[in-house]
Amino acid sequence: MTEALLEFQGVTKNFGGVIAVNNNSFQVKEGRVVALIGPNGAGKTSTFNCITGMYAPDAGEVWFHGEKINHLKPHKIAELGIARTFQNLQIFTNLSVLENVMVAAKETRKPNIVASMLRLPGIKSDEERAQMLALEMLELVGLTDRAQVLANDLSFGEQRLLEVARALALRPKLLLLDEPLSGLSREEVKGMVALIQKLKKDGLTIFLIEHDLSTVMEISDHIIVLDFGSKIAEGRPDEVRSNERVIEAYLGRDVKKQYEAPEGKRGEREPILTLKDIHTYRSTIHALKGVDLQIDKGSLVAVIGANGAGKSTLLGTIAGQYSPKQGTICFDGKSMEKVPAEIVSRRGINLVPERRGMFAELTVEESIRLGAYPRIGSLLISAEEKRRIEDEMEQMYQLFPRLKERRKQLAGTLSGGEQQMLAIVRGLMAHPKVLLLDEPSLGLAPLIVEEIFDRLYQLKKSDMTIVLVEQNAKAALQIADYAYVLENGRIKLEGLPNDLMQDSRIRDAYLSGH
Amino acid sequence: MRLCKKLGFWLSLAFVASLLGCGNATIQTEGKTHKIGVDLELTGGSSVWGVPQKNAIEMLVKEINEKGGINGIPIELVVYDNESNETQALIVAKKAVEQDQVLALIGGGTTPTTMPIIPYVTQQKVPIVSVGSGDGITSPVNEREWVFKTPSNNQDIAKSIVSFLKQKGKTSVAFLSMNNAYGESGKNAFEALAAEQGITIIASEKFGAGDKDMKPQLTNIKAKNPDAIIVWAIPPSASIVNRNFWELKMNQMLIYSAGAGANAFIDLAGKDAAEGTYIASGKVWVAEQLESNDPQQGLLTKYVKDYESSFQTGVSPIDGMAYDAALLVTKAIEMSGENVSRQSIRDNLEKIQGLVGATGIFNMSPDDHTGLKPEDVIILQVQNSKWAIAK
Amino acid sequence: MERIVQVHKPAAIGVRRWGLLLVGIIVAAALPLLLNSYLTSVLVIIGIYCITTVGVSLLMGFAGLVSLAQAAFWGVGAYVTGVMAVSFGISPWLGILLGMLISGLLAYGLGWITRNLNGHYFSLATLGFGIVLNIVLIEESEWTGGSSGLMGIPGLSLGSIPLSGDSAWYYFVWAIAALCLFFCKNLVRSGWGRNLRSMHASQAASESMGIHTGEYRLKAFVISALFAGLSGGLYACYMSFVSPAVFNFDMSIKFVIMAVLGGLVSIWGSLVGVVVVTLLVEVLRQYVPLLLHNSSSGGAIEVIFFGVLLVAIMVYLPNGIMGIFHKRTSNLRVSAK
Amino acid sequence: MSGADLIQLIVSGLTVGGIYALISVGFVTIYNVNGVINFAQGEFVMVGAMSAASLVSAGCPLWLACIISILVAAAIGAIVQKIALHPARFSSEVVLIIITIGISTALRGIAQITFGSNPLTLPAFLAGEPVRLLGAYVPRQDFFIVGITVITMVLLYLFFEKTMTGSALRACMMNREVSRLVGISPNRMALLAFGLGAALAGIVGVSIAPVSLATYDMGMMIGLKGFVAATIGGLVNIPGAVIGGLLLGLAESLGAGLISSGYKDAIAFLILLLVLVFRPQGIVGAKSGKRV
Repeated sequence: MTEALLEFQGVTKNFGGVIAVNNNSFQVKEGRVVALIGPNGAGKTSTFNCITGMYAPDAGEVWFHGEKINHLKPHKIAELGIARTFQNLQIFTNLSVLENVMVAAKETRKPNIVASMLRLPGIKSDEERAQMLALEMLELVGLTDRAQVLANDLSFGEQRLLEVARALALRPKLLLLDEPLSGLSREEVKGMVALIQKLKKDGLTIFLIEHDLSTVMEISDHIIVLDFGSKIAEGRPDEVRSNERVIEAYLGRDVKKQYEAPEGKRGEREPILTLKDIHTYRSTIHALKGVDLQIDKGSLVAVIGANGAGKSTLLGTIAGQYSPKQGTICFDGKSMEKVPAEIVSRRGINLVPERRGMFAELTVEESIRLGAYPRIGSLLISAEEKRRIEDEMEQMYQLFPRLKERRKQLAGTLSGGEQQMLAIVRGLMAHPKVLLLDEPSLGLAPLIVEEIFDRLYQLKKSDMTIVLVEQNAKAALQIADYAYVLENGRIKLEGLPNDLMQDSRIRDAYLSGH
Repeated sequence: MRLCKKLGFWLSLAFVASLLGCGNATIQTEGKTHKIGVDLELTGGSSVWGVPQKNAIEMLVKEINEKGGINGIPIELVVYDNESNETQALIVAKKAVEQDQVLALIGGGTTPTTMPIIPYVTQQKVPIVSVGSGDGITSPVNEREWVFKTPSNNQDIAKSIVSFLKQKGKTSVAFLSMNNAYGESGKNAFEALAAEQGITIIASEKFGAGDKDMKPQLTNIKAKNPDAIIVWAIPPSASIVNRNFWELKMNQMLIYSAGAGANAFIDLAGKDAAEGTYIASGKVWVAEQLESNDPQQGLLTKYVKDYESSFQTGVSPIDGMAYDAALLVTKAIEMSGENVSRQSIRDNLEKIQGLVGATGIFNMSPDDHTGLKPEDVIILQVQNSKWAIAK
Repeated sequence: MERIVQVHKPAAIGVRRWGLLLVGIIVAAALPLLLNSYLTSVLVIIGIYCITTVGVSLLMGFAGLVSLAQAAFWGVGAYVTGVMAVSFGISPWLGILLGMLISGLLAYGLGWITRNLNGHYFSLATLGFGIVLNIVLIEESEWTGGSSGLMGIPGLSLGSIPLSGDSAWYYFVWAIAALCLFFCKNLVRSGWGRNLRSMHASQAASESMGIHTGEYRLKAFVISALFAGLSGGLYACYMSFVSPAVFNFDMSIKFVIMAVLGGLVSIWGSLVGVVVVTLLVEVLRQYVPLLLHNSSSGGAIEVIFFGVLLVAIMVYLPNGIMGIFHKRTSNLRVSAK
Repeated sequence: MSGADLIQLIVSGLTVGGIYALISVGFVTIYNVNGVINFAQGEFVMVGAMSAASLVSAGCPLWLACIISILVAAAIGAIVQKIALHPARFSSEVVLIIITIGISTALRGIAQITFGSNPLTLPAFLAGEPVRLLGAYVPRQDFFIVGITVITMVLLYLFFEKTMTGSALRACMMNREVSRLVGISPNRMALLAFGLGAALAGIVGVSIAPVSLATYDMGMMIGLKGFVAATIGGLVNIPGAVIGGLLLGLAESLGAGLISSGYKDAIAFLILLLVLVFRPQGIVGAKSGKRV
């Protein structure tokens, strides 16, 4: 507790069996910029929420400035001088930019109601002081001329700056930034980095979460790496960059079983699915910036990239969950970009969603039978068709025998691996022409990942077209016929898997993010 | 923002114009008419009463106008709906009095919709004949100079029930009242009288106008095994009590107050459930069984015939009371002769003697603004699914 | 050194706006002289309703809470004033203040126990509370006079001059209503109002900026109950009679309709809503019988009209009438996080 | 209060509880698929009861009148969902509540004009003397109501568990977004759920009309009671809704019998308040953060 401003001691937080923060301890020294990094679902934001009081840790303590804060309410912690921004923007859309920042001002935090009703002079002077402070903060981030604008009408970059200005208006001792750079253009990133460096010079302690690792390496004094909720490394940027465990956490472990390299070059088989110049927006974030993709019939195409690169948005766009603002999707000769998800799945493009999308209260058997819904979709099923579905279910049980014993169990009670298998089987029951898989290996033990990738390989062999989105780059490249590397919403690289394997630019794409 | 100013201006202008419009848009009828205001519950909780009452009043006025009106001047009814809500009742009363310049007001079908009108009519000096049954409407008389009512006082109904109970030697009684104004004023009147006459109330239960099942209350009463059960309520749940009473195979004497008498009481309760049930009410239902010397016999048979022919539903004491209110007002207008005014109607209303009405024979006086006697209330009984005078 | 930008003054009233306000006051003052007592009494009722809907508008439009118990607090104000005057002979002035105090306390209690309920769970808890309170008014008949209502509530008198006649009541009620609107307007434009609105847009963000959202929400609920209590007290003195039927669930819905129709983007919406709804009732009452020549279904037509109107507003014009004049989107569209 | 009387209270409590259970199942189905607390559920009960009563008085045979009125209620439910709730499907929960309040007011007005304001009745399916059961008297129509409740529950169970559309509807209830990936169209499911909820209300209307008469304004209170039952059950699943209904019926009947009949309705809404405050996920529901 010497000069450490913030101390995390053995903090654990879990949500119904899923361990978000696993007994972590670390310190944030005063006046330093400390970064918290780690792959998707590593528990970074949960750690922030334990600091700011949004979650109460199940075990362990959080110390700030020599005071225990892990039991305090968020607004009490804010009063102590911890300010934060949010991963998905939480600005007051119904207020003007100036009013957004004034909310954080100490002077107008608890105004006297009667005085406010009568507009007594005391109230007016508090308002003016708060206004002065707000203007000062807006000046700092360069939003002064947008003061009167309704916060809702700002651009995405400006809204990010507004959140920082609002946090600064709290006059904090510690500033928590949750992915301040994600979704920003190059110049906006430069502006934000300059701002952070200026704040550091003014003596403010900054603790930030960020995916853009090259910038993180550049601006932070100290880095803490989380994976699966536990701390796997800590230290100066150069130490962390070369740490084997960190690289493995990001790039994933390669699969033991050797698969022979795919024969034949691209292009002999005719394409079944092509994407041209796809631009998709997720609320205000420009997630896909002109993506072109070509999937050949009967091939397994892998799409890899750091998290936040837009992989899930890409699959979601193909599956019809998000409609692209620009660009075309052509499948089996028909254009699909405007078709809603329920029709897309009936036409044979079936997505196995990220984190599996379980129907918790349906049994395994019911979930699998429901998988056939896109094909049937009618109320009454003829007896003959019912029998055919039963046979298909038997085949599915051969693919993943483990599901047969769990047949009567509720999907919600299965383990992560079993849920992933069920999700895949549910997708297969729809007799998909193209099967989309979103990060099947996420959060699974290596043994299970092995089994799943092996099954995918068999499916590919039986002429099923598969698009595999995976962060576990090494395993994916081993079973893929062709691969794309997605970065920041654009295709950075594409080619045959073994060419890409040796390419050093993949490491940069992962570790640098630029 | 400039557009909004212009739009705002025009909007407020339209507001003022329509306000004035509906204030003075008195509809100019051809010749001179006697205007009578009607302020009844045509929608809302008590609309089950209000609509038949309005029908009865309109029937009488149509009849009078066909005969050339009173002394040659037809009567014009100005009918408003107070939505069973006292705020609307007051607003509607003011509209009738000031905008339509009515000579008299028939209204407040219940106690709550009558009470707020009383101070206003007293100040404006407009006679009002209410169809609400609460005793507070016409007493204390000195403060109710301009207020009359046609339903028998709850005391009269209680008196006739108590005397019937004593005649049948029933001394321990259970009281089941609806949790509305009608049930409450009945309960207070009956309790006071029963104490005097040595009748003990061994159980007292309540139920709501919208309740669907009163078996819990009846089970409670059955446990105490009273000689008779008095039910003070209005339709429709009044008839459900009768059905539940039969379902629980209870055999005590079941007596209803006049208010429960909806025309469909028997078939709502179910033929075999209603058999043997008593009600203390006017003679509307037994018009044809009355001896020829009974003064009401003539009027009632005509009333029943006219009503059933023009509205295809049976009659009930409730609409009879409204019919009487119209009778009283038209009689007072007739008695005023040439110079008909609000004051003349009020004074004549107080002088009405021996007016044969559906609810009874009205003998008004300066200190009795109801004019009915306990004898006007008789006990009827359902005998093979028809109302008959109880023996 | 830093450039001071022309800062958005909260209530910079330009000359034109003063002019409009003045014209408004003159017209308002002249109305009772032009109109007969019936229409003046309609305006008095509008004034009384407006005091309650100001509270509803503050609660729904700015705190994002839909309370279905406003008629119950309105009833508490009315009954406390009535019972104090009738049973204890306490002057109605004191009765009204006491009524406000008690409905404020009840609101504090209800607000505290429902502090972590959001969205429709909060609304339905208030609904339950409103109905229970109404049943208590009916059952405790020795105090409240039960369903037959409470008679003989004395009117108000300024010193020795009794306040009688609709015009006197008109000026008195609208003076109070104007004050309430003015106070609420200032409150909403002040820092307190800003924090309240911030909480409605994103509770997590305003919590992390030091705003104790639970406290703000509770205070907003209590304030709206105080307004309802005041309005109830005035209603009791004006009508001199109150019965439980008026303070039921339907009346709470009517208050919500008025606030929503008027537009939740500004406090003025509550005034506009009350005027339009009450006026429509009178217009329908006047012209429906002419169209249908049997007036028994007049009431039903009105009920249908309001039901359809409410649906239409919420689907096609969510910001209400004032929404047309305001660029700021209504908070109801922003589903409270 | 002898044993027989207690049994009488329990029996009548269970009958009324059966009615509340049917309504609350309608509530839960609509809530989970459409995300709407349907304030007009009581009005659908009224539509069922009034149309059956008017059809019978117009000479239509009893069973035919009932089937037609259940279909009428379902049709009105579907129309209401299409024109009012579908266009507003992205607005907040509170806006949706106000819309259903508007629908219930409008339906009440329309009913008063079409059916008039006099109470109507429907001949009982099982007429005849009440039956003596364990010392308590149970009218035959009560058996009919309990019977209808049980049959409807069985049919619902078969529909939800055994048919493909049934599991599709349940999937949509559990996870709207993912159900689209399996080819289920949420809009069609919302329409189906609303029609089903309204049909259930129609069944209630038809079965209680002979016992408790039908008036144009009967919908409000019975709808609210149905909602209290659904909240007690946890608003999550069908079994919870049924248990909530039975518990509420019992509590009301015992409360009216043992405590005070005046406060009967107050007891129901006090229970609602207590459940919402202390156990928002309901007696049966699993703890889910979404509520609070």
